[in-house]
Amino acid sequence: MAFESGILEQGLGAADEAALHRNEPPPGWLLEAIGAHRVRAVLAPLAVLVVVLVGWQSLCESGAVSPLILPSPLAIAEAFIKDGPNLLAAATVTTIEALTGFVLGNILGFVLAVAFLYSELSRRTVYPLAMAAQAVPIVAVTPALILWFGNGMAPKIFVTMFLVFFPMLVNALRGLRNADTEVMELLYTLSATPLQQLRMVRMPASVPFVFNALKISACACFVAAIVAEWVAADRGIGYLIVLYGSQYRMPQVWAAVLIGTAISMAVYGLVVFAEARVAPWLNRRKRPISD
Amino acid sequence: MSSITVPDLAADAAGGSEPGTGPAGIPWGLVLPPVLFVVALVALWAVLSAAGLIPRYILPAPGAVLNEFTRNYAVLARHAAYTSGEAVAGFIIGNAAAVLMAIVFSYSGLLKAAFYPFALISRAIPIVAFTPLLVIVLGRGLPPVIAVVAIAVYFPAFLNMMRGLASADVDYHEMLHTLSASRWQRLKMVDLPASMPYLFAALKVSASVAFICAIVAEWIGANVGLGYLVVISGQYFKLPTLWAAIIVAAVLTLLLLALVVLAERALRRWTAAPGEI
Amino acid sequence: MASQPGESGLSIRDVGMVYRRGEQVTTALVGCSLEIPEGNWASLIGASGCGKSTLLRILADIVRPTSGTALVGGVTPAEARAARTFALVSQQSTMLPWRKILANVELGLEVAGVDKVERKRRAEEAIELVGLKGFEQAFPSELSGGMRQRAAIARALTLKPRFLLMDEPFGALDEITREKLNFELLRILKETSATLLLVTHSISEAIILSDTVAVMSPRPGRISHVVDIGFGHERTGAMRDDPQFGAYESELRHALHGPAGAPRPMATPSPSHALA
Amino acid sequence: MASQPGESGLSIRDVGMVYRRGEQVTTALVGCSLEIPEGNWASLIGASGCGKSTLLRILADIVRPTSGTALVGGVTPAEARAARTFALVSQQSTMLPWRKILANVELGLEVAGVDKVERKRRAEEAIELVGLKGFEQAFPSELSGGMRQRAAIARALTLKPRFLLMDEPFGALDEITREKLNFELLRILKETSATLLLVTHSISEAIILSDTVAVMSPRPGRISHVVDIGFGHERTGAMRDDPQFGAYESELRHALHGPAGAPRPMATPSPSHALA
Amino acid sequence: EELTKLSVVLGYVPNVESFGAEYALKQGYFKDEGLDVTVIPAGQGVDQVQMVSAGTVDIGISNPEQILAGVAQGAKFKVFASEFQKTPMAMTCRKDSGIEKASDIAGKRVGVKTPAKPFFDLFMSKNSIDPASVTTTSIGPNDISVLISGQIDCEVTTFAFNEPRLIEAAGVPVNVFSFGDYGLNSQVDSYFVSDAFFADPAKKELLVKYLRAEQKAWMEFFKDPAGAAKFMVEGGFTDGLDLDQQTYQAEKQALYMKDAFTAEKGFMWVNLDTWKETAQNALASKVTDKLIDPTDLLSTEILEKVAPPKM
Ligand SMILES: Nc1ncnc2c1ncn2[C@@H]1O[C@H](COP(=O)(O)OP(=O)(O)OP(=O)(O)O)[C@@H](O)[C@H]1O
Ligand SMILES: Nc1ncnc2c1ncn2[C@@H]1O[C@H](COP(=O)(O)OP(=O)(O)OP(=O)(O)O)[C@@H](O)[C@H]1O
Ligand SMILES: Cc1ncc(C[n+]2csc(CCO)c2C)c(N)n1
Ligand SMILES: [Mg+2]
Ligand SMILES: [Mg+2]
Repeated sequence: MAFESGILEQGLGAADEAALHRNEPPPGWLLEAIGAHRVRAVLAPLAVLVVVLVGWQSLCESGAVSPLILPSPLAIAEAFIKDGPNLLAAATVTTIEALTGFVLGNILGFVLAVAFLYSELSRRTVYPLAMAAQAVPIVAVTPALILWFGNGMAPKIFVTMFLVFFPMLVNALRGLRNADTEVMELLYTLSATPLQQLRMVRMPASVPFVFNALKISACACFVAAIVAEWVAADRGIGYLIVLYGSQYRMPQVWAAVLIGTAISMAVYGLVVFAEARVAPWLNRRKRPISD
Repeated sequence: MSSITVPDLAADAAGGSEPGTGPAGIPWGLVLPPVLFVVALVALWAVLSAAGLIPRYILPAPGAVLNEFTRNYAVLARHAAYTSGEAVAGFIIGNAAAVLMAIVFSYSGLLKAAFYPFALISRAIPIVAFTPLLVIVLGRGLPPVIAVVAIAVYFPAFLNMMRGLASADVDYHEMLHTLSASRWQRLKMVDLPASMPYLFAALKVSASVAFICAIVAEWIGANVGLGYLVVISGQYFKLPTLWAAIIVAAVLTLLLLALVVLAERALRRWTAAPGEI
Repeated sequence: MASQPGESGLSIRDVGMVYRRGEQVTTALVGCSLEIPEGNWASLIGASGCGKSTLLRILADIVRPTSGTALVGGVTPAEARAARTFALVSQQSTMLPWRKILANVELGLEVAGVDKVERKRRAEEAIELVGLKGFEQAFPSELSGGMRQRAAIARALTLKPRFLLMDEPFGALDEITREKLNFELLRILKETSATLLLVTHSISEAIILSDTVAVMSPRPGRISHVVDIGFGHERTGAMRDDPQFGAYESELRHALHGPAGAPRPMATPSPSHALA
Repeated sequence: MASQPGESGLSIRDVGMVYRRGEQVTTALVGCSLEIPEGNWASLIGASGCGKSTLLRILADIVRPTSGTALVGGVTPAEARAARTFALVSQQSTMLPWRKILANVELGLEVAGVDKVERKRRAEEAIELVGLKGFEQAFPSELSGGMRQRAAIARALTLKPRFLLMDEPFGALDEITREKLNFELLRILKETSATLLLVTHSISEAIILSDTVAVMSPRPGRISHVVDIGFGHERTGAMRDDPQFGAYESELRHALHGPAGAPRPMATPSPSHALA
Repeated sequence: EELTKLSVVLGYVPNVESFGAEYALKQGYFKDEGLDVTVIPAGQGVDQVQMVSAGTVDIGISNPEQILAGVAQGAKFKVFASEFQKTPMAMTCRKDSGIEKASDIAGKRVGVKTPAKPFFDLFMSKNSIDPASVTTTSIGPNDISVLISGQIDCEVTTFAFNEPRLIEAAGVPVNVFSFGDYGLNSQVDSYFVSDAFFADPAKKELLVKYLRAEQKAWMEFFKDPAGAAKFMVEGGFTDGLDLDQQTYQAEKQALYMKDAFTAEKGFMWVNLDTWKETAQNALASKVTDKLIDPTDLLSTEILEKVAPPKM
């Protein structure tokens, strides 16, 4: 068997060992492997999807589950068609809330991580507080938030931000500390400023962690916004879920859920794309040939 | 490590500088600042409340909340016990499943290709939509709440483990390769140890949301637990109870978080080299 | 002294290797051939970047050549690896940072499924041999560069492999430690009748440790010269005083520096192709 | 030739170093003293693990000695580091894996705030000097061991520092490349009047590159011998033929191997303290 | 003798509203009828309509609007009893907002719970209030602090005898507008089972036993509402109930449970006319897409067998 490092990025899928160890020079196998597993990366989940959908549809048609609980895929599709514009308008609102919270929360988390890295005092005092803040069941305080911020987008953005900043803080802090000792010593003897250390070593070293945090929140930010809307809103996907849910319009509920899911997957995809652009060395095998 | 001058290097490697421990072995450096901070915060809260700057319907005075703790501790403890059980069980189940799944995916390209997208999607679906289904399938009470927590919690560990299992230096892989190590040996000897920083970063994230998720889930489908207590005391406008429940939840979250941090330290002490990992 | 070339020794036949990454194409090896009969000791010398490590990594089944074939004990490197007939000491003296030295040295035996007591015994023996006694419980980061290198050698030695592939194993060692380990290695090779392929930058070390010294030309690497060393397998420090030793040394230096190269280069830079 | 010892050169006074981690206590240095006047070239030789790197890391302000003081150009290592008066080539030839070779070599200049065009020019010059032309756009992982080491040397050279601290910079290089770089280094040292402290395992390299060779005893390390090399600063490859060269060589070898040590050790293992 | 298992999901968290079931259970009235009843408390998010339709519970207690919505989505139910004759649903307004009658909300701020949104729209159209003249804002499912803080003038919906009491206890006097008085009456807390359950004569018999036992409990309630409140608060059913509010509710809710109709037909009787009104309203507010005829949905069969006291 060939040597296979198993270093593969999420979303791509592991390539065949056979495809990896070949008599060809690296780009050959790389292209081929990507080609091969691109196909598989599409076909395999598609197959699973088809099986799931067919099973789901027949389950619903058999009458074994109440339509008030689980609508059939076809009914959901129909709801999409019937209720499309409404869903899209709601999705726009939620997306704005989720993304604003996403951006603000991640900036806050990263900035805090950097501050904690350089200021012992800030870490000792603010980190426990950040943890405690994160520990507050934010959804339980949403009514209070609505008192403070009104019931527009602001409280939803706040909740989203609140749930997003912590994964970034923890991951970024770990990542920024993940810099190789030898490399840090090098920069140190070069008398690099903290900012240079940050830019040249710590940030690159933190990239895998930071992107993981972004991926975690790319999905979570929509869930957060929806849950916040669900407490009190008059627009957005969360609102539609509650309203339709209270009327047992399950196909519409699921259509709203799925549109939220689809958008957060798109954001996730964007993060993966950005990662490939920002940190090409992560998706490249460390030694192209040897693996 | 006092001889190291490169600032923070040793601490960095260890994942955080460990503040000095006092003579009694209590890490005062770690304990004191947050304690002082909390004390200051409570004092501020008390002063503002007394001055009437925080309306009672937003946040009751600390005295009222404190009174709630002394008067109503049995009720709080009962609900807290439920929520803790759910949160911890969900935390363990979710993270164990995540680690297992990441390992399976790192072994099988086909399984990964087939199910990876769904692992992602499952996180993107609002839990709210799941809950009626879970309540119907699992019945009311602990099981659906544990399921919600597990589902909500597994994702950070899953993502980070996918990354962590692939993070080991190629040199290590090459070495094990020439030793003709099995995949399992490679996992045990290289990939798992190398993925620990990733795992613990994820565990900290998920420890901090486990209770929140349990509370949201209770809100939807339970009649015990702190989430329920929050709802019902909100409904009956018993704000001291509500805030006492919130504080208990926060403290429990911090305890879980502290447990994760301690576990990480212990693991580092047993296995990790200074200046590495 | 050993069996037929290629049958059970190390065999490299017309091996070529091209590294490619996007635009960057590096031809590391072209038409390399070398036969090392089983039980023989061979060294590989050549300029930095000429492809020595690449050749070793091909034999160790880490990379597969772009063309040609490599055989280890008559089978492909992959098969040899599966059968655990060889051990590699890589140029980086790789240590798992989370394992103490003892556990790092034990690693090969642990992978091979040797039981706990036995592997501890063998690892301690090897650690003592390379002069690291007392550092069993230290982490790799607490060792000096040379000490780490010795730990990597110890790990390979615990395995008592049929084929020992070593990539500059003594590079970070001082002269005494180096020579001591040279002779320890010779003793073990004789004891176990192992076959050796050693990459080194020291011509004298190559002579001391080899039946055959192969010289590689600068990139793209090929085997340009093979010098047989007729000292037999009974070697002492005194062999250096043998006039034949000096002759081998100058022959090799000559081969290495090319027809134009002087045994001792001037202060003026030599043509850059000899370097790069 | 230069100013007063300790005033502006490198100065190590009664330095001791104890590494401690839990139970494990390693005394790396005891009462080390060494003065290298500014503009002088010095080498440090000694057994593996005797504390050479530790001494360099003390001067480079990476670790702080347990006792004694170290001065670089008359100021503490920390101040010297802040003033960027020295450059260190570490034993591991550290590269940032996400930077290509050019960017890695440019790193020191980038940190020092040299503008883009200038730093590219100087980096390319240094890359050419160490024979890595054509590999500017390769990633460190695509280089051979020796090539990475040369890239690390190039990075230090771009800085034209007052003090050059080098930890076995040529360890992974073949003889020719090594000698070529030895003389390039000498040329640069003369051009910039820099002070050199070099750790090496090659006695002849120490003689070729130094005014002073300090010999360290095995752990716990102390400076046991200092040999002044009287060759002046005009050096050629021919100096090896000077009978004085051989005399220095045997003096150093003697100093290194201790009173009991023979210049060439036997096949029998030398006492393990000399190794460990 | 073997007891027969039967489960019921309450309309809300256990409080005096569900005194009947809890007290019958406690006093063993169900057991006397040969039933082993499981009482499932409800609360936020628990949906009785979904649970009954999925078969996870036998009897559901819920609002007619929700039962009708479920039917509109394809579920098949039978309603066999109703707790309230007049809906306790109400709009609660701060006295200081000057709202004395429904039409006064023009120009005011009204906080509306999301599920009640269609309902409130219908309320405005039925009472000729221009929706544009009212500032509506959505509020959480159990949030009275917004009203207390003065951010809104009215809250929709509240129970007539629950939130208003709590709000006044917090120092804010209120006016309460019961929706029953505005053409939006419905029989809140109606008891229903799935059609299939009802079609099984053996199971139908269980409902008779169940209702008989509960009725017996309710008679105790009417004797001593304050005692009933005390029973609920101190019985350990749920934490967080307020004794003062529960006592108040117990006194008040009796007025919503008994009227001329029950005096004629009997306690807990289902009222087809009220249901017709509710079904019309459900359609008008688009909670259902079509008009549901409640005639087949309701059944007085159980009630007739139980023959509850006319009161
Ligand atoms: N970080 C550390 N922690 C503990 N002990 C250390 C550490 N670094 C070095 N040592 C110990 O200090 C001693 C000297 O190490 P040092 O690296 O200075 O040796 P050296 O002379 O450079 O050796 P070599 O020629 O092998 O590189 C060794 O015994 C080593 O084990
Ligand atoms: N992973 C890789 N990707 C691309 N090129 C590589 C890779 N590994 C080695 N090379 C190139 O192949 C050539 C030979 O490298 P190799 O490591 O075999 O040299 P070497 O003879 O071992 O040199 P040294 O003595 O310096 O270790 C070099 O030019 C190097 O740049
Ligand atoms: C005694 C009492 N029972 C139920 C509710 C809950 N509730 C208040 S309004 C409403 C209808 C939906 O908006 C519901 C179910 C309550 N607050 N008080
Ligand atoms: Mg090499
Ligand atoms: Mg060293």
